Amino acid sequence: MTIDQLLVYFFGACAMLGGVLMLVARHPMRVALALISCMLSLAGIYAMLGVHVVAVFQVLIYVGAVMVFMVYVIMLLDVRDPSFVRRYSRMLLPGVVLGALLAGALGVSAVRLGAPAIQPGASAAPSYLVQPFSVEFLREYWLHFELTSVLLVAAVVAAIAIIRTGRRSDG
Amino acid sequence: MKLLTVIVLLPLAGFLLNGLLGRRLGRTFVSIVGCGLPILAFLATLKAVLLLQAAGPDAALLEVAYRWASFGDQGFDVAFYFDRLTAVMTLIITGVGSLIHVYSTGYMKDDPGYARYFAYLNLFLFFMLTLVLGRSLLVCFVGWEGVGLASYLLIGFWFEDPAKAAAGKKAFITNRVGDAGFLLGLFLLYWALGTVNMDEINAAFAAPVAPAVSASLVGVLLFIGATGKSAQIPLHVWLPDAMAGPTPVSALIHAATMVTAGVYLVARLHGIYEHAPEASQVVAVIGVLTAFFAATIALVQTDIKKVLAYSTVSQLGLMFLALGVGAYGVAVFHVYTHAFFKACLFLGAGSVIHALGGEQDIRKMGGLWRRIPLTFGTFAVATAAIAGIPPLAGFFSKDEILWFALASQHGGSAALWVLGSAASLLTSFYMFRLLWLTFLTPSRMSHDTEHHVHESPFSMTGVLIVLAALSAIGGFFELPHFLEPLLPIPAVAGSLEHYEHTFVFVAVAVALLGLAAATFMYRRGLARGEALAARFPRLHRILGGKYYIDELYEAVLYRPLHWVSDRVFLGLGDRLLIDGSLHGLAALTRRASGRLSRVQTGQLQWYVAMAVIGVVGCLVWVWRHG
Amino acid sequence: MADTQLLLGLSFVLFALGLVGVMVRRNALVMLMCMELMLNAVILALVTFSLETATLSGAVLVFLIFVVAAAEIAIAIPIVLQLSRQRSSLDVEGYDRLQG
Amino acid sequence: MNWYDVVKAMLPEHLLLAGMVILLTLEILRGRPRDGFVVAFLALAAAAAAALTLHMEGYTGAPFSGHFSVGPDASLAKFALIALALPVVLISRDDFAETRYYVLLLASLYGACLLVSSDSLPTLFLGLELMSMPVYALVLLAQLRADSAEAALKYLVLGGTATATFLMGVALLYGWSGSMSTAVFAAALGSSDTLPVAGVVLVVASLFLKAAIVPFHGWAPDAYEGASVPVTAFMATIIKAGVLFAALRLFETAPVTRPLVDVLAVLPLVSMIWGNVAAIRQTSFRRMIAYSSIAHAGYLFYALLGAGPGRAQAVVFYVVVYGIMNVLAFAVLPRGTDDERSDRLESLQGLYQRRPFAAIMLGIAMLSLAGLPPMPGFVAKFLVFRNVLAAGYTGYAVLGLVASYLGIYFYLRVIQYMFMNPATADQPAGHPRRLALAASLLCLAPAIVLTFFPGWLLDRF
Repeated sequence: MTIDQLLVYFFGACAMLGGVLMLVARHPMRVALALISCMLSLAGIYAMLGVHVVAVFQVLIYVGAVMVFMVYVIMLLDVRDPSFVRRYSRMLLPGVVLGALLAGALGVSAVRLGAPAIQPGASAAPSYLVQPFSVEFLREYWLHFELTSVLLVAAVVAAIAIIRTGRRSDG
Repeated sequence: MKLLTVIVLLPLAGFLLNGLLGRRLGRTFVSIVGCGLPILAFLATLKAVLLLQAAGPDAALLEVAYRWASFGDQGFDVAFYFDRLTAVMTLIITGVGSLIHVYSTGYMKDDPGYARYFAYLNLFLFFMLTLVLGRSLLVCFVGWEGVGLASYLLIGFWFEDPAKAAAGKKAFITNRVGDAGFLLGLFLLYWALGTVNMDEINAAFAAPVAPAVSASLVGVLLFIGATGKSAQIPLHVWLPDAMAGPTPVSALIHAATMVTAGVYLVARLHGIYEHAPEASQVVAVIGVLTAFFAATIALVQTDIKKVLAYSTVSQLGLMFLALGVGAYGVAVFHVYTHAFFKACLFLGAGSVIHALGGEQDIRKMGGLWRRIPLTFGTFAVATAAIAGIPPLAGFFSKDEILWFALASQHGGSAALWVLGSAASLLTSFYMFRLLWLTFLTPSRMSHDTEHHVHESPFSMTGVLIVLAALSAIGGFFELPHFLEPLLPIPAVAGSLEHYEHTFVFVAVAVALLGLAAATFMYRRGLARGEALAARFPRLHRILGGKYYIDELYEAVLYRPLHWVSDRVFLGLGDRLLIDGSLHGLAALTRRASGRLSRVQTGQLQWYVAMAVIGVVGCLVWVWRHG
Repeated sequence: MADTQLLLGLSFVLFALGLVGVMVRRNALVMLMCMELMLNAVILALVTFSLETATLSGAVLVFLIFVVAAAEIAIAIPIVLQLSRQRSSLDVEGYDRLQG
Repeated sequence: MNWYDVVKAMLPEHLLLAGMVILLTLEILRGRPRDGFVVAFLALAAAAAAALTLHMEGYTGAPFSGHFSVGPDASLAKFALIALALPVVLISRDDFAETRYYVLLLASLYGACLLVSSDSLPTLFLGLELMSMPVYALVLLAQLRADSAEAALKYLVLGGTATATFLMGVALLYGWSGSMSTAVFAAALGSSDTLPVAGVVLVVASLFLKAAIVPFHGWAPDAYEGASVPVTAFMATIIKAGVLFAALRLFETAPVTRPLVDVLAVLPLVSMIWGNVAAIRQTSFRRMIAYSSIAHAGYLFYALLGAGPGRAQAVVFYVVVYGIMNVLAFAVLPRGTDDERSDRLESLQGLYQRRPFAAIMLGIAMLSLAGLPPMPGFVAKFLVFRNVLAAGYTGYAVLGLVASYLGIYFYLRVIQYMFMNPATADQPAGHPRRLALAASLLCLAPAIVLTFFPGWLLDRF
């Protein structure tokens, strides 16, 4: 067992812990921190597996942009809220049971796969280094690249529209 | 020129004109369009009949209006098919239809919704013609649903009255049950034969290689459709309630034309039923039961239109009895005679109601013959016709039905004959009861009403006279023989061959017996028997004589029948089973609807949970069965 | 031994955890974060499969998911903000005026 | 790569995008407030014309091979989507003047168009997201309604869940095949391996979620009720159509085998019954339409049971007819100033006396949605059930037919309210509006054509 494998284990355990903490933590800020730790652990796994480009962007986009935004909003809304005290909805028990069932059902379908093991960092043809990946990405997938820009424009307009509507309904 | 298409489109033009412009253009215009176009359609039909006659006995006119759609390699045409069967139906629809339109100009004179009424009536004719002229079951089904819609609109015509709206809804829902059967049958036929053209369906079943679908199954499914439209047990409940609409509507839709659509359908698809003895058996049994039980109910009705409504149900039952024993032509014959006398009766009833200012209860009538003699005369002729008094129209068709019910080799039996004859006897009895109580007994009208009585205008009485004349002489036209190239007449059981004339006398005797009994009971009005028997029960039993007969009648005939019809049939059957199940079904769906609404709690988490249940359920199902 | 099964298992568990979070947590913001967790689980599955099948398209989809996740949050946060202003609460169980 | 192809194949999309860009520019330059409507309408009309031309021409092209391709069928579907949006835009003007609204509408349509011609799962995914995301915001934009933010959140959370589920399914399919082509899905349909089948189930579940099939339907009634009328019309028609076209794109002509058949038949069947039964007690028109749309989604997915070219024919015809009739209903719906009150079914009482044209149009829409002949809705149902029968699932066909008859009752109730019940005093006046009239005529014309000449559409397959 190499140190790489150990690290993948370790990060996997951390990610799992982060996920569980998200469900248990009372305050949204703690949930956000749990999520961030989970994401960072996942990024660690990707780095160990040699998928550097995903690891980099996981940190940059998810942790750097999305979660920072989230944390900012949480701080903005840091008021006493009943949902801080009673964190679970009525669906607690059925929800947990259903989640377990779902994980089980998905697991069953994958266990039967009988797939070959992957050697971390020793993967074959495609390169996940930033430069080759980017070249490949823009050569084959530039339609999607353009489409994401449309999507982002739409999202920005949507956000503006929502905020304007809210302002009007307040005033 | 596409003659058949023109026949169908003329009433549609009337609907569009009256519906869109009627309100602006005034009553004269509405009347001219509303009556003129059906009459034109009638004339066009006559021309088509002439063409058909020139072409030979089993010829047919076929006219493709246009290619409607093609599904895969198959084309669906809107095609019209005109053979002798269609000819008879079309003549009835346009002929009687036109007469009723003319009648309506008088009956609906003062109604604010005059234009709308005629628009709906024309719309009905359009759909009815589509139904009988359509070559494919699909076109037929369009008409089938369309007449239901038009009927719904016309029943609810005076929509201020919630009871009428409810009646319309009841008709609509009951018919849906039947339609589901129709559609299933249609799909099965299409699936098995790859065609829905009715002539080709008949041919396919006559072919030496049997189609890959059970004729009995299809037959029963289509018959379910027919029971809905033609008000047979157990889907008959809507028809009496449908009488809430204007009387000419009852005459046209709920007596002369639409309700016979089921009979037409079975006769048209006789190819299926000839090869489906089980389905035919079902048809015959349902038919005769309906005929008998509806007649018992009619015995105790006091609303003039309700009596006629139940009598319609009963007569339709006789038609299905004929269909069930393979005498398709005879059934159509009865459709034809029934159209005349039942239209005449309904319109006569309309004239009575018109004269009395809306009174419908026969217990509050009487003595009208002097006041409205024309109505009385025509009503009497039609009553005699429906009762089967020779030589009026009803005698011929009914006699043949009963004969084939007994003697047909295609499922005839003594039991069918007995029940059918009993229905016939009861028919004669309650129809003459109606005649006595309405017209002949001393007047029981209130003073106000009495003052009001007046004969109807000529537009109404003229129509009555025409219809009465047709009810009188219509039977001399040998319709089953005319239709024989299309609709074979079943073979008669050998042992009975020589008794046909004997049974004619039996039929006449039955009719006269009914007449005599009714005369005896109701000659002097309602009070007879009932009142006396109630006041001096012992005395009149001791005195015997005629009172004893009363008692006997009361004990043997009236009471059990009343009990059967009132308790068992109306009470248990109608109210509890049919109404109950309809209402029960409605209540059930409403309750189910409430339950389902409660699932929609507004809780986001619950919605997500439902979705997860779905995902997990699907995964597990697929995994378990993979 | 870090094989496909293990990573996939982790991915499924994280996915289920995210879904459970959406179902059981009352706070609207926490709910949104749990949705992000689900997307992360999918990314893990995609990366695993991309390595296993030695193709690039899985990793490409990951990038699209990044963008979509960002866009989703950009729309979701203003909606939650407005709701919290209207109802002065972040409690999702209280958002049940539309029902039936 | 051929630039000419890139421009031509994506012409409808480009025109929609051009509309968005112009609108955004106007927004930045602070143009007159009503400008949004005109530009959006023109962009839509141009895009519809472009799609129709491409279809007529029989143009086939794949500018981004393996990701995006156009054929006559795809162009026709795009035309249907864009043309359905035209009346929706017409009825939007009175509620929404801002350019933002129209940008979002066009963006959503852009996504729907992408779905139709996507060849790879990433394209499909982007199309789905681009289609649904702007609608989350559109739901919230209803100014007349206090609860629309709640509706938007519900829609967003369920939609986000659907996205994650879809992606998980895609990941499993990808892991099975190593490819992201849409053909993988059709191949997986025939596989008996657990991994691809699980992938198929997850993808189908996400489509069910977006199309509101029981038990994934929770969001639909709330979102439909909370949104404003034009947005509800948009969701009920174009979004549903887009999802179904996506399903069609995935299933192609591959036959569905057991055990997937049961999933694909039972849940839609339950939806038909559930939607039709739950609609009976509703008092809000939009909520009733929401339940009706749940039932209709059931019929639509039923069409996928049959294999071969009949599948596309049935789905497209059904979608078009259903869409036209729904938009027609919303176009003629009388609207007052008080949204919640004019949404109540009772406000339709005696509509025939007040506004006969609107009542007749609404009646036609209801009868057609109920599937009564000779309305085109009947043909649509006929096609669906014919397909199911042809695939040999007689039992499911019979059950579906019976379930479809449950639905007639509540459509009839609307007709009863309009034609049979007298008007009450306190009804919103609801004056006829010219644009809404134009929208209803725009729906009526194709409805008439499809009633009498359904072949006009059917023969195109």
